[in-house]
Amino acid sequence: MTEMNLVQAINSALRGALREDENVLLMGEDIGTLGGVFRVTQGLREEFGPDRVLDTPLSETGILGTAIGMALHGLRPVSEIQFADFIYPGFDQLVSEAAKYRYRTAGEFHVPMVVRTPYGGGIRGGQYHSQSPEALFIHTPGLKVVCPSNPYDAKGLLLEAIEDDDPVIFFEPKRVYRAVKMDVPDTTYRVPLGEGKVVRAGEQVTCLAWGAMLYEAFSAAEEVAKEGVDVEVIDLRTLWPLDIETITSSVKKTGRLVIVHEAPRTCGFGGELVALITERAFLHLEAPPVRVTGWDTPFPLTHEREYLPLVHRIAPVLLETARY
Amino acid sequence: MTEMNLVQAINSALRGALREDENVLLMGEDIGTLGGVFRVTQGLREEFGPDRVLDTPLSETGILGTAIGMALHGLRPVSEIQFADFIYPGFDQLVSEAAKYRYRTAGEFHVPMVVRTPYGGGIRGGQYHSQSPEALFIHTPGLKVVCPSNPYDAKGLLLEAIEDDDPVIFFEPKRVYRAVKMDVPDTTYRVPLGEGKVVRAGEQVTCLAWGAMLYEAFSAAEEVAKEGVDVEVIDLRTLWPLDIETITSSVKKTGRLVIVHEAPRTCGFGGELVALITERAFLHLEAPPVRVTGWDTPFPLTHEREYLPLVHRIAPVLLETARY
Amino acid sequence: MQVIRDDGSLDSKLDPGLSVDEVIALYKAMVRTRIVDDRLERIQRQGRIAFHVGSLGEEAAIVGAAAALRDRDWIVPCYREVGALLWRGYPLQRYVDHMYGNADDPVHGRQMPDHTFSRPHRYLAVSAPIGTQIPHAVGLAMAAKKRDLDECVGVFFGDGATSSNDFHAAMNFAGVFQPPVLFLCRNNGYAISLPVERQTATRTIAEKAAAYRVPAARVDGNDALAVFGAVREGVQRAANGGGPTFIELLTYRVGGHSTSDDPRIYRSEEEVDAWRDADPILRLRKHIEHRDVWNDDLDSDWRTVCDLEVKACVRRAEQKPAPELGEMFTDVYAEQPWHLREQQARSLGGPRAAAEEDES
Amino acid sequence: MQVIRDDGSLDSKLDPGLSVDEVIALYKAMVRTRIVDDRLERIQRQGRIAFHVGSLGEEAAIVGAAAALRDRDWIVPCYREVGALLWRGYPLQRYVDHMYGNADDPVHGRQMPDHTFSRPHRYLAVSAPIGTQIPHAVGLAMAAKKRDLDECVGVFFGDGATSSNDFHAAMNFAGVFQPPVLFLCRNNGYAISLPVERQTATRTIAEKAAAYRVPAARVDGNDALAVFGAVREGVQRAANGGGPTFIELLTYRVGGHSTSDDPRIYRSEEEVDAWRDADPILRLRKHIEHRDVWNDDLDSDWRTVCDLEVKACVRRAEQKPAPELGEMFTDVYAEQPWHLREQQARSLGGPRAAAEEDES
Ligand SMILES: Cc1ncc(C[n+]2csc(CCOP(=O)(O)OP(=O)(O)O)c2C)c(N)n1
Ligand SMILES: Cc1ncc(C[n+]2csc(CCOP(=O)(O)OP(=O)(O)O)c2C)c(N)n1
Ligand SMILES: [Mg+2]
Ligand SMILES: [Mg+2]
Repeated sequence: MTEMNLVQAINSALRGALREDENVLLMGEDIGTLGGVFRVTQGLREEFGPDRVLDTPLSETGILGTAIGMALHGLRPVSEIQFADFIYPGFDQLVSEAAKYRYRTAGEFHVPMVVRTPYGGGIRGGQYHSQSPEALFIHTPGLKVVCPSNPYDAKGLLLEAIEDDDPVIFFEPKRVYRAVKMDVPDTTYRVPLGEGKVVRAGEQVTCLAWGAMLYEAFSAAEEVAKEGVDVEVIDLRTLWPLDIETITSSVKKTGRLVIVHEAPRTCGFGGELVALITERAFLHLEAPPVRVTGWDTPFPLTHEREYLPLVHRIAPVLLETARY
Repeated sequence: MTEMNLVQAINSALRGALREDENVLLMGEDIGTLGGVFRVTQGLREEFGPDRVLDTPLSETGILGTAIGMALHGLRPVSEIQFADFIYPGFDQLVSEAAKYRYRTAGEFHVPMVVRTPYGGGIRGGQYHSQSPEALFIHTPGLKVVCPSNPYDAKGLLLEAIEDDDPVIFFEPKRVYRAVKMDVPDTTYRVPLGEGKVVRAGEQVTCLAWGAMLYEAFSAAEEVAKEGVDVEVIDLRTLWPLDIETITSSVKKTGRLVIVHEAPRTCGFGGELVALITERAFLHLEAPPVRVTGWDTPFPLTHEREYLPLVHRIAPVLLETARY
Repeated sequence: MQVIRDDGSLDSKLDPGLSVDEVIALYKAMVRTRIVDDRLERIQRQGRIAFHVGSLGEEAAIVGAAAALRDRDWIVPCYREVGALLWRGYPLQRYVDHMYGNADDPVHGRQMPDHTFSRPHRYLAVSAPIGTQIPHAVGLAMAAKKRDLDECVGVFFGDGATSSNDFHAAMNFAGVFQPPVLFLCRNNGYAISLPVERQTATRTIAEKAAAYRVPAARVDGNDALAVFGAVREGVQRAANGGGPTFIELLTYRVGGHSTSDDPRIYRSEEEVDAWRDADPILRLRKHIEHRDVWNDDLDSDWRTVCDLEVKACVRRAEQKPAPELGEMFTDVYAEQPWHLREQQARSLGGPRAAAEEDES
Repeated sequence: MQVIRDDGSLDSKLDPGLSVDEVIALYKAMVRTRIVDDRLERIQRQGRIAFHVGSLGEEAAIVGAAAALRDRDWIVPCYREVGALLWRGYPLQRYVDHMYGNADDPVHGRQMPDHTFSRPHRYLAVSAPIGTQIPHAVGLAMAAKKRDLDECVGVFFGDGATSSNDFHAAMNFAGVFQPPVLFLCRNNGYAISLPVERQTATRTIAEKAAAYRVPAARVDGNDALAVFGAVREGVQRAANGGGPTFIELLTYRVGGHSTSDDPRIYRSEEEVDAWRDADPILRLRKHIEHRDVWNDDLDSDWRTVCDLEVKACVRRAEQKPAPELGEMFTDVYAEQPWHLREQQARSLGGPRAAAEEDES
């Protein structure tokens, strides 16, 4: 066990994967000599050499396109996209190629790759260093989407994602990178994909969140507990394929659902969650499922704490929903 | 008035816009000499010359990126992306640039451009000539998304989109291109953006659809009418910003909602519509809002009629919902 | 660069030194490709298959290049290179089944016709988006290099694809990482309707390679032996650790872009006729006749063999049923997740089955 | 290409023929840019602004190029070119207000620092994604050409940006459509930590232009007059209907990539020192001193003026309040749609206002 923040835990996962499987390799902009702009890959080029930790030219198309080729050969490339906001130049390779390769070859070829990318706001990054584009990938059949909230899960989920035989988009909450510390095993343990986690049991409202907003949801739950409202908070951890069981049974119990995410509201993952749960637990619902989300604007700078669905926006919604 | 199919109506809109506003210009792959692979731009290069109807190199990045530059100069470029499936190489220019230019310059610059693109299945196009990616654009603040179902609306909406001062993604249901004919005025009339249309009034279930699936929804409504179920069918026409009034008041009346779309189910626009309506009309809902959609797989070929939410899949859901 | 002279003799300086058997095998494969193509085009016109994208006039560029690659080398196709796959021994029946999207289609009817692939033949999967395969080839070659394998990768693409994002990224990565990859650009004069002169301002495509410091050659793509020689040289460079090579194969798309196209709208008959005269199959035939190892009888025998073969495949393909509906829902992921299980169940059961009947 | 010799005299064959006043104006603008830069970096280090991306060492490439463009020409910036905007007379106060994202920030605090724009100054908007502005410049120039206006467009980008999709598309479109555009590539040796030698395999960046048949020049980017001359020549070509020009401005990023960067991790002090000696401001100063129109007194006076100016701007900027919260919700579209009206109302009212207080 070592106390680690999120950056260290991810670094530890990458180091473990590089040690245990010679097919694993890392690639991305500035990840080698510099160790990544967030230092997530610090020390790895030194330990594993430039053939396993590749500093690439400035091209997300190149990074993701060549990673697919490597994965088709049987390597397990882990690419870093410097900010999720910069994944779009390589979007075509992900949705047209990585996502569809298995299906279009009836399993004869597949693409075991991981795309790590820091996402989300709260670091004064403005429009292009704050986005949360998870919904675009959840909408793309063939991709898995993971978003850990804490160091322990991050390490275990990343190791699992690297072992996974399908392409996984791994969103890292950059706001949490250095903000949270916890004991993390030094082994290469796994956290399975597709399992959410009840981080706070409660009876009256189910609150779903992931990544950086998990903390806000949790704090809001604690806050409203003072007013006697008992909220169950679930950390989705894997966004897709979703842990539908855990969520549905929670809502069947509470009858009330609040979803928190940073991404713009419209056509965000929150809408899908509302629809899924409404389909499955309609007769259990005692209040309309509601979403506390980023607004439908580009991500702003000065007012980023007004844009984000922080405690002060979540708590009142939990109350309203509980008292509906 | 001339009887026109969808291709002819769109051609007529483009011709009208080119005639009336010298700032309008068309660009895209094969749209000039060939007149487009679906012949939508047939005859326009001959009439307006190669400076206003540009055959471009094979680059969606180039088409959309230079179109943005032209729009910033005050032109009104109308780009064609040959199939919606091929918009991804230019996705970055749309979401990072076109969508955000007004916001990031506080209105000092804006991007009056239209991106026309045929979408959807039903023409045996398989994975890469059948997609319906509207949700990706609806999720992007700053873009407007339009999808007409018939020649009259297509012409009027396209003319309005070209006049609009914001970037508009204009999805054309290629399955309908030559399948539907109707009388269309020869004038450059407009159909306003943001207004849905009740195409069949009904009391028991509200059914939302757009583009090619409108016909399926309509036929399914007719079919279940025989069994005494009275469905109100609304053609959204503009997907975003949505005509929330028309929809909400319909659902408040019927208490039941069915949404039909071709795109994969998960994180499609259907989820958003369920969430929006559940938020606004919860206490009016007498059945869970449901979605009849494309499956969460890449778009297949042989079984495309099983993939699409056609009448035979919609009708039973309308019945179930009505009888819930 | 041209190897076969007009009289069928070879430019001895450039002769790649193929044996008689090898040249005949190459010739026969080109003819077979052409005959398969013809047949598929014909049955498409009869509405028996949905679509076909052929290689009429480009057989030397495709089969000649495939022949110069070694068995252990990978082929990364665009979509016109089924001739290369057949060269490697892919069963014709399998290809025709794919064209029909029937129960024996290796991709279970999920893809449009002409979207082939085969791991045993080291042939990656065709996909429609232009250019996306080019970085895959570079990645594949980087993997081979990292694993210290004596493999190289030949990737096909058209002149139009040189305008794609992926071409640029792939070429640049190849220049920087020096993997054993061959960029095989079929410059066939058109990207659907756009002539290459309006695709890019350069006089040749080959000169683009210098922008990435990738060595380049430009050869007569209708001269199978010139293609063979240039590609073989690239393979040798790659195998010797010399990194990537770019080869422009100058040829011409004699047919339409695909069966959906009508090329008369954008080009003249005269232009096409000139290229018909430069037919790569005629050219190679002249050479083997010049070598005195081929004649009219052998030729018509071989054509008959090919024709019967493809007709038999078509006949069988037409008798096979459609793939199972359930196959629509597998292979999205390694294991089927809950939501696809549910969707599959919903699709197969319930009132739909009945309703379906009336529908079609 | 170099114009200013080591002793400050000019290579008469290459002398762009600027008057004394013009050269002094250029020099002063470069010094002012540097001083503004310095100050912003300092206040960033004190945590008073969030971020800054500077142009230390690249002033000749930026201001020299801007000076060679005509007022009616457009500038399409990357993110290091505020010197070009200031050259055009953009108010320094406005820039500093933007750096603070305060109520007078022209973009209402919506963007990170150094994301400037100005329609009156014909200066497009900085955005962070690398390369995206390059096709905008080509489109802008195509529009000018279509409208038959005597305008051209100069677009700035870095060496790293040449690997982007957008560079490739833009260059190719420029080759094909021949609009009046100048590609101004600041090759400053690095893309964050990646040295240009690993960005691409070519020896120069300029040679990439040949892949699109765009004429290219390569100049000493630390020689303001060489930059001026090359850009002016490009402007003339464009104005005469000669189409695009590519200019590689060879310079060096003496500072970190931005205030978030620590360049000591990936490069040596010696390397940086060598480039400090090649300082573009010192070089131009040598020339004006050689012309006998400048001296230490004038220099320190000007520096004092600039310093006082920027300090005053900072002082004022710090006193201004934050932008209105409501400005978060406007300018997404020309007219605010219903959903943003609702969201704005929800954001401004209710229990949040109170809760907010405790929060920060
Ligand atoms: C990204 C993308 N844009 C557009 C298309 C439509 N399209 C299909 S083939 C083609 C032309 C390709 O030309 P080229 O690369 O020269 O190959 P060729 O067909 O001549 O062999 C186009 C534009 C596509 N498939 N993908
Ligand atoms: C598409 C994209 N990918 C990655 C980044 C992160 N990033 C910001 S600046 C930069 C380096 C740019 O280098 P260069 O083009 O040489 O410009 P310079 O900073 O040297 O002026 C990178 C990788 C980005 N902004 N956009
Ligand atoms: Mg071609
Ligand atoms: Mg640089």
